[in-house]
Amino acid sequence: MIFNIPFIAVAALILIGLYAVIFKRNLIKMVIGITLIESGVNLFLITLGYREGSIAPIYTSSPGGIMALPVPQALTLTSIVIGVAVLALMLSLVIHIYRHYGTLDARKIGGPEE
Amino acid sequence: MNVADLIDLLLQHSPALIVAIPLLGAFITPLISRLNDKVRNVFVILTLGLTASLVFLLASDVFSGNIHTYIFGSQDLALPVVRILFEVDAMSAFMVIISVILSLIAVIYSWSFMKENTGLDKYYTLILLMTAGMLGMELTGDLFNFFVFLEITSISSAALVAFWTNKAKSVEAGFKYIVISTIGALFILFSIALFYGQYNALNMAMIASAIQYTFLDKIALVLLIAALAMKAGVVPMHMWLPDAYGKAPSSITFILVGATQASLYGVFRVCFTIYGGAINLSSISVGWILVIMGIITMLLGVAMAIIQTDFKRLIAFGAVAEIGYMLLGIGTGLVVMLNPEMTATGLAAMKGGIFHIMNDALDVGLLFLVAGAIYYATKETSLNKLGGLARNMKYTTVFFIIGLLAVSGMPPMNGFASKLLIYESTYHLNPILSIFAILSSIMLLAVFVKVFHSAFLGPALPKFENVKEVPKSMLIAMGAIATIIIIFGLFPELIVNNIVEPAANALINYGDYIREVIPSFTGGA
Amino acid sequence: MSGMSKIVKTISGIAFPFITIYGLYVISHGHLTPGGGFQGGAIVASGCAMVLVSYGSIWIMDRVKEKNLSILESLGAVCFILLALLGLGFGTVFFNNFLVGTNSLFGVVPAVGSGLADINTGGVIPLMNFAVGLKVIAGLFGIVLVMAYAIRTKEGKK
Amino acid sequence: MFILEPLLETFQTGSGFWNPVIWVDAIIVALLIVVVLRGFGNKEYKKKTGQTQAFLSGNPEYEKEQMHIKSSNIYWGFTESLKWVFDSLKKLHTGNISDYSLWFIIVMAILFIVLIMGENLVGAI
Amino acid sequence: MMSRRDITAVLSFSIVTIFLIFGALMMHPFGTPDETGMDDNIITNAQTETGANNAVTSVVFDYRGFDTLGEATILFTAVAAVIMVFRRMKK
Repeated sequence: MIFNIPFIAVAALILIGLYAVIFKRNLIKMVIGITLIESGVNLFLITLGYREGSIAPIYTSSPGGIMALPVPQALTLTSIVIGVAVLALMLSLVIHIYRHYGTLDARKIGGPEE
Repeated sequence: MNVADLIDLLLQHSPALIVAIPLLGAFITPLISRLNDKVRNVFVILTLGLTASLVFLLASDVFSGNIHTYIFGSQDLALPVVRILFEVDAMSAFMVIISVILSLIAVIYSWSFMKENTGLDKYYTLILLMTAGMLGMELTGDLFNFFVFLEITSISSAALVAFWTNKAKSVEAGFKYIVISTIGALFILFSIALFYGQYNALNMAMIASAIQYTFLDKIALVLLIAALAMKAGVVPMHMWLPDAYGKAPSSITFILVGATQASLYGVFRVCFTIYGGAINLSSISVGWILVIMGIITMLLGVAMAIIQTDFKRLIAFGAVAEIGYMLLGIGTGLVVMLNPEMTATGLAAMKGGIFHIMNDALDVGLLFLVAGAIYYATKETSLNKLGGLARNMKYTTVFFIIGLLAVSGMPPMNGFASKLLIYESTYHLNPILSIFAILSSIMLLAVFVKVFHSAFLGPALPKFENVKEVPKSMLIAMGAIATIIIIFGLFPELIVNNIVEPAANALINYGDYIREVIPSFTGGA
Repeated sequence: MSGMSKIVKTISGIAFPFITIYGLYVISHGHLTPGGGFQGGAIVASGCAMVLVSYGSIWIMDRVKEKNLSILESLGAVCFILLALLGLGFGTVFFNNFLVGTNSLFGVVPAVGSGLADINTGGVIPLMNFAVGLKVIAGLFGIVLVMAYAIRTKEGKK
Repeated sequence: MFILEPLLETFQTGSGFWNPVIWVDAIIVALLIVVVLRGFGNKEYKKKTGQTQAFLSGNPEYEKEQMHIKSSNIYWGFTESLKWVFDSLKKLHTGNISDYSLWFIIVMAILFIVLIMGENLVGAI
Repeated sequence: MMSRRDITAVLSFSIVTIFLIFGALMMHPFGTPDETGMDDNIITNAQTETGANNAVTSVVFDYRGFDTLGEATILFTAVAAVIMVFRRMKK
């Protein structure tokens, strides 16, 4: 099972991100946790696309040989841009929350309401 | 080229155009809004109207029994499927009709509801993007494309929930919504990657034909059900929903109902189509999971609704309770799907659940619009401060009564027809389920009677003396919804036979959906 | 935020054109070498962000308005979706690569297998690269500019 | 083309039927009876007499704010008798975002147990 | 002293951890994917069908171009959302 260390790393990244989201109180740290989950998923996609001893799937003056799978790289590109967009929106909302509440503690903002 | 050929061409390309036209409109809206506001509003309404006409053209053909597939970038479908393709069966068409109607009505309603606000060009742009996202989620036959459209819907709706950035609560609700949606979407992407790693396919039909229900498939099933159920506001993951629904502008809440149901459609698509090929113990246990989720959802939602005092938050908990009915009906259908002597029960339950999706969108949506109208007229949402509004706002009162009867399943409104189907079919499965359903329906009636009394009845309060009826466009929007509700209530057989039953059959006979792409597939009735 | 020291301003002013040229190269060779519209656009936008950091958001906001940036981005998006719709018009279906095979602009089909780079290939892919690149440059720079302007400090005002 | 006949079909629910049109007819008949009964009493009703004022056993009428029943007072007995239920439910709804995501994790764990362990157990039996 | 929330969190978190790690171990060995039909199809036909030497770009803009449209739309959405969030509110 030593071959599966990349997949274990993916699981570890996702779990670290989940830990940050659940146990951290600071909103910025929760956002960082979400980006960690996202990096784990991206790493998983890229890892799926790797073939033993393969080259990049580009024909321009390529040395030849078997090529890595191109689709996961395209999916990862899409997922990265999506992550950027989500991150921008979340951070701008966090800025507004800080302006309104004066704090970033998740327990202090938005208590239970009737 | 005469008209018939043109119609055929439109019909052939309609799955792509239904998504492309709102996107193009959204890209053009910032340019047009430089001119003036009226032109922009008319342009948005025309864009959505064109989309709606295409949707009805497509749906009228799909409901007559043939499944549409549209391959992007190539004409012939080569196996293995490397290109994205849209696949429209009756269920997708049903959901698309709901979404486009909601968006159209919401834009008409916003004309005068949002007139006082700044940043309206971005508002309309995001509404168009949200509509495109919902339609894409419901039309697509490709899992990764589903994820992309899910993210479009999440980002635009989260930004719209936080539209009133000068209110702390709305910004906070928007942040909660984007965090929850992102976590859910990332886990959906994770399960998509699991599928890709095993079967090297992203197309729903290919995955469904190749699936073997291994350990990784079970993990992917769990992740998909949990994430999509959270996006659909299923208890105990519903807590973002009252915040988001309660703090968003009412027109946005009206579309959010559709976005929530798009996620619910994702749950059903996963359970029936993708995992339909892996039929064994799983379908029964997954079905029971859906049924139990539905029961908990209805009871807890209605129980929380009783003690709320904020108008929109109360209706939001009512919406949570309504989601339980859909889960109950369709979960019952999934439980008895394999049981040959309970086919009639399963079909009735599926019909009830699917019909209730549309009824819930209409009824809860009408109530949200009424809440928005009251906020527009009185700038007040707390039920403890409202009262005696029936004297000044007659039409709004009539619309609220219609929505009240419909959402609590009183005859002869449309809510009664679908709930009757659910009661009777779940009684055959287990009488306890139907007892719970009827109980929570009664409590819903009690909740909304309380709202009616405390907001509309009672003596004329002096502070609301000079409250006037809301402007025309809001009345038109509410009246349109109320008319549809009454028509559905009076002629349920028409709707169920022509629209709902094909959708239920499309979910049950998942084989046709797969055979449309992979003709060699056998099974799935 | 306010600007930084004169050294930083000078260095970033010198480095900015090179970064921009490199980003445009990545965009225009997206169909031949690693890269494409998104990557090149991100490179150019990061160059713009460097200038923004060194000169301060106030200084930039006086020269670039985010309204114009969003209009540029709308133009890029409209070009992209119109290219896709042209596939429906000329060719057969939405997103059809209608230019490839026609030996016109970008219409040359390269030799199968490992070959040298011929810029005149790829059909609509280079055009889409340009549209997406424009969109990404405007979009990312718009995001950074608006957020930097929103959190500007007091001493930046004067 | 609008055909009236399919509209009047009875709504078959698999194990029963339901016809809203007949129901609406019944409602209309009931409303007619109500109007007739109201007509009887309508003759004795006179404007601007003691009949119009609310009679609170001789006491003076309160002002409007006090006469209106607040929404949190409605169903007071019901909510009071089930206070423990509603309080525990309210305690669940902390406005804390990390609790929201914790519920997601909990549901995932439960589904893992039920769907994977549970099925293996049932399959073993 | 852990509160009840922390105990529940740790419990469910560990369950999820166990299952995810098991899933990682159940994956195919790293570097040898089970099925590569779709991608081999793309690698062989990319040059002739799309005329691009870069297979990844041909996937991004031709085979899965609609995803790229959605991706560009998401960026557009984010820009619109950020500009809308930081707009001037009418006082």
